[in-house]
Amino acid sequence: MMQAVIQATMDFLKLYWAPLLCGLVIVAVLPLIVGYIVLVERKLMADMQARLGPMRVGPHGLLQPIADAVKLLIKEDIIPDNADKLVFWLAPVLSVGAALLSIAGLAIGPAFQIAKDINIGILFVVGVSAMGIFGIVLGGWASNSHYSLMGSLRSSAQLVSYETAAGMALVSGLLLTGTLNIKAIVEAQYNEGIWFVMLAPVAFFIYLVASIAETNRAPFDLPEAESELVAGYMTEFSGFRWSLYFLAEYTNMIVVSSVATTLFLGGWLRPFARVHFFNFLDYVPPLLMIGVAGYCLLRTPKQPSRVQQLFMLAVAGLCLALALVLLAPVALPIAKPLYAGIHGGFWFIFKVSAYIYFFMWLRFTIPRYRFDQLMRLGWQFLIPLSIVNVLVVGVALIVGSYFNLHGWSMLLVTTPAAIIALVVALMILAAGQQSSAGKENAPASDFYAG
Amino acid sequence: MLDKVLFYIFAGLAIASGALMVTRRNAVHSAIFLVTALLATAGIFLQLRAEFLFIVQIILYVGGIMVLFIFVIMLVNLDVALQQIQFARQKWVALIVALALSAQFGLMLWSSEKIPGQGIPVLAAPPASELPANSEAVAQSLFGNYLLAFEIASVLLLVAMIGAVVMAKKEK
Amino acid sequence: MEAERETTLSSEATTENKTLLGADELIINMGPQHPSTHGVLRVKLKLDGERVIGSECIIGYLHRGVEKIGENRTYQQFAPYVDRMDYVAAVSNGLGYCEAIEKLLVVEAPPRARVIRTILTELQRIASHLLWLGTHALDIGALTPLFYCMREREEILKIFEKYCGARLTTHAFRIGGLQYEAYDTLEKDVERFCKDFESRVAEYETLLTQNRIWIGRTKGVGILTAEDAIAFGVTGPVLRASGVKWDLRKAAPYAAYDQYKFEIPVGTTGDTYDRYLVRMEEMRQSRLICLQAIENIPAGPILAKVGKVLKPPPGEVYHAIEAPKGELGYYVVSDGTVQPYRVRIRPPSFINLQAFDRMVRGHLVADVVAIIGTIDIVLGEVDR
Amino acid sequence: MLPIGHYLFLSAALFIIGVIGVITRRNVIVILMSIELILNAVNINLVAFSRLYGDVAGQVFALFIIADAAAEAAVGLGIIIAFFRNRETVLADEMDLLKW
Repeated sequence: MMQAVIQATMDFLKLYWAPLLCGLVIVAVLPLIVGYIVLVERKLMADMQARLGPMRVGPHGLLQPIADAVKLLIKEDIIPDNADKLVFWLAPVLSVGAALLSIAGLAIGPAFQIAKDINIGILFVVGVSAMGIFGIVLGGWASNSHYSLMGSLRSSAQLVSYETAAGMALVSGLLLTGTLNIKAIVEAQYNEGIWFVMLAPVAFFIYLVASIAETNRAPFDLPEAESELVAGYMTEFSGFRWSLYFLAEYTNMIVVSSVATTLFLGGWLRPFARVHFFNFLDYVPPLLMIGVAGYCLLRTPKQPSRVQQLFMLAVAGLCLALALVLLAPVALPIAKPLYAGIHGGFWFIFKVSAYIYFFMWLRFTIPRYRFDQLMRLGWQFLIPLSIVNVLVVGVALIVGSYFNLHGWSMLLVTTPAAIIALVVALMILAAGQQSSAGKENAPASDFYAG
Repeated sequence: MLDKVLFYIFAGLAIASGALMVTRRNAVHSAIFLVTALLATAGIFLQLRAEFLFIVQIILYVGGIMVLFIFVIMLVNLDVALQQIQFARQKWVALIVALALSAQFGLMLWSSEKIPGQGIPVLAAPPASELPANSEAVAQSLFGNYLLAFEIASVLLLVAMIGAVVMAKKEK
Repeated sequence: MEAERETTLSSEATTENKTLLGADELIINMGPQHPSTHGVLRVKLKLDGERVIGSECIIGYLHRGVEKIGENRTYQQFAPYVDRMDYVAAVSNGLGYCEAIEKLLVVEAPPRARVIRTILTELQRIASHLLWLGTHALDIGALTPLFYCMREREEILKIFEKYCGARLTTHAFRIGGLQYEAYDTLEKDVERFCKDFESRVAEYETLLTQNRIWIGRTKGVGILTAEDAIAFGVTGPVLRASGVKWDLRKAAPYAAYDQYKFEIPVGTTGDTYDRYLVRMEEMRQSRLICLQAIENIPAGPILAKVGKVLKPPPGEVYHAIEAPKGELGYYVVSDGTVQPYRVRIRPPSFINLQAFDRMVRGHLVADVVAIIGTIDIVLGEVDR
Repeated sequence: MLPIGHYLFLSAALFIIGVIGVITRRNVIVILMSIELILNAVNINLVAFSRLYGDVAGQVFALFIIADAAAEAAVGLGIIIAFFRNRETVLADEMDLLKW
């Protein structure tokens, strides 16, 4: 019996050592990545708000995430007396577990995917990441506090409603490929020579809005709305548990951006991947890196202390090394086979960053929705629009295949479809305004029941 | 071998959490254990190479229905509910029903393995490599042979949706 | 009446069967430690789901007995204390107090002092409104205006600092005029600020005024009709947003306001959006007043002839000014000694807070913070 | 895959656990959850046989059962909420009036 178990384990390891290793690396590195995303967010926020942001820990606050992590780790772990201990313990773990697990399905470049070529690809990512909702709901309930409970009620209602819209948007995107396999989706975009965001712009828009709501980001950050519910479901959490929630939130951001990138923005493909005329775009990544390195070098003499100067030099060196790595597949014929992997990774991360940047930009710019407005937007605007969009995209595809259209010529049928969807959207909006004008002071009462 | 280990892990998990679900006093704990049982079942589906069903189970059952359950449990406050007696005085009925059911199932399983050609067919399942891509196959079957059933199911869901809205609506 | 409501609320708070749905309510305590109660306000909200069906403000967490302190200090000694009431508009507090005592003493500040007082008070109004705008927008979820507002407020505080050395609790005025002569470049500083400020207000307006979410969050929220507003004794921008054109700067001019031309913005519906618009316009008008005032600051003494020891004749006086938040009144009774017999202060925030319950009923939790923000309370003033 | 008996045993066990739950619990929500467990047990059977025969029909029917479970949960929970609003209880044996 013992031997059989050992045998099974060995078999398992022999088959799956590579994904396991990748998984370990992701679990180990992701907190760091998230930490730096938070730093970038704070820096961006500072930039937009006419201030400097973190500057004290390391040059330009570059070591701030590490300091924050240490602080969170050594903080006292408080569990409220009347909390449900088991659930309180379980909830953040669930949240983070679901978020990390869903990363397994993502493909960062054609070469790097943990769970390779799963048949249900994108559904796996979406479905597993949706399980994170349990962490939020149970965490809020277990804290035994009214603020937490309201936060988790809000969040479950919000997630359930916006998941529908996001799912429908994904369906209209998937109609274009006819497969769930992530690799096949990107390859379809390569073969068509066009990103699906052009063919299904309305679906992309719906997914954009719904993904912001799903990750509880402003302007849909009601479950943790600071000014209303203190911190929503996280109110009673502190120290490491709290940071787990934080980790989950930012990981979810990465996940939704990756899904959008894969399905709508051409995944790891360079812009105009099949057009030789645009081959010069291959030099953009190394040049970008060299530019960053140059900027760092330029700023080095202005750093106040020697340590900081060295640090800046190190960053510049790192960027230069990256530039070399990115340059190699383009310049050296020997390294040509590495092109897809390296440049694919670059473009994928670039697009994901752009998507996340948009999230952050929104957060600093616009106020927060009220809960009834959020529900109305979800149920009365996004969901009908997404259903209509699925229909029109389907019809457009049938018409397109009837005329045997491919690639850019598909725009001939999908653009009218998008316009129809937009007109419907405007009609829905107009109708909504008419109906809400009469009851401006009486916001929908039963939004929890949704 | 891996198959077997996975099955035993998932099956054990499913039965254990099922039992815990039925015995916990606290309804939220029950719901959590039901979620575990459902996830374990999803694992069984995966072990049976039903990938599509696996993810549907997770999205719909775990991510949809169970969230609804927990939501409702939170709405109908637990503090009150916990003070009430959670178990009906039907232990004996339950025992008898359970025994009868297990006897029946046991007999069936036992007899079917005894007598070849009757009950459960002693077939060898096709190897996993020969199966068609799962979601495509399910889709073809769903929108081919079972299109009418699919439509009826959608009507059922619509009816349920309307019913739920009417039911949960506040009387003004 | 108050006590009765208190008991009904608290007795309900202890009953069982609290649910979110159904007939039963949820009692939720907002504050005193809550990110958006602007200090230490505690609001007991009775909720049905997310809808507010009752509310009760519990105050006193910042009570320092300012009025009682006034009875134990000389007239001059008490002057710095009033700065600590509405600590984001200290200059206005000081102006009200100084003018009240001047009325009691029957002296008048010299013209130069009055003009400089006007300039500083109007700057203070802008600063106070800026802080209100920033925190109000933050409560509604717009993070960025706060920092822009702080940037402008900083310019004003710098002017204060140059003038009297203090930034927040300035103690800028003295009974009978000013202690300090205006520094050399005061006019220039104010002019520069006013020039920049024009475009800055426009910047905030682009961020908020036409923003759909902002409109959705503020329009129709916390409506206070003109009748209600008058009945509650509400003053300041809150009253004016309800459509009542009442501003003490026009109605009972003090300092040097009678010399300047300015408009009094009024709202129509009395909702949060109107209050926002009114305050934005008030900032513009204040800027205009400052510009007019620096054009012609009369020369002359800055302090009227008052003795070192103030002994007002026995009697009483009520003097009110239009502070940024509303009518700030001082009722001072003198018994002829060096200390006031009684100082009673009518703080605008305290009175305006009375309308809170009327404004939140029927709204959602998210609107509560918007309404707290829109009343523009400072707890130092409410509790005194 | 393992011999079909394994799956049938698992399915039967879950089914019986579900039945015990339905009979012994008083909380209607938990009863509903037990029913979900029973439906789930049935699904295991269907999928196992579908694998055995190499035919996806079983999986399709499992899908229908999941859809049915969703409908049942929605309506059931709607009834529970409506009931709770009126009677302040979720216990099955206190639901003893035909009309309220």
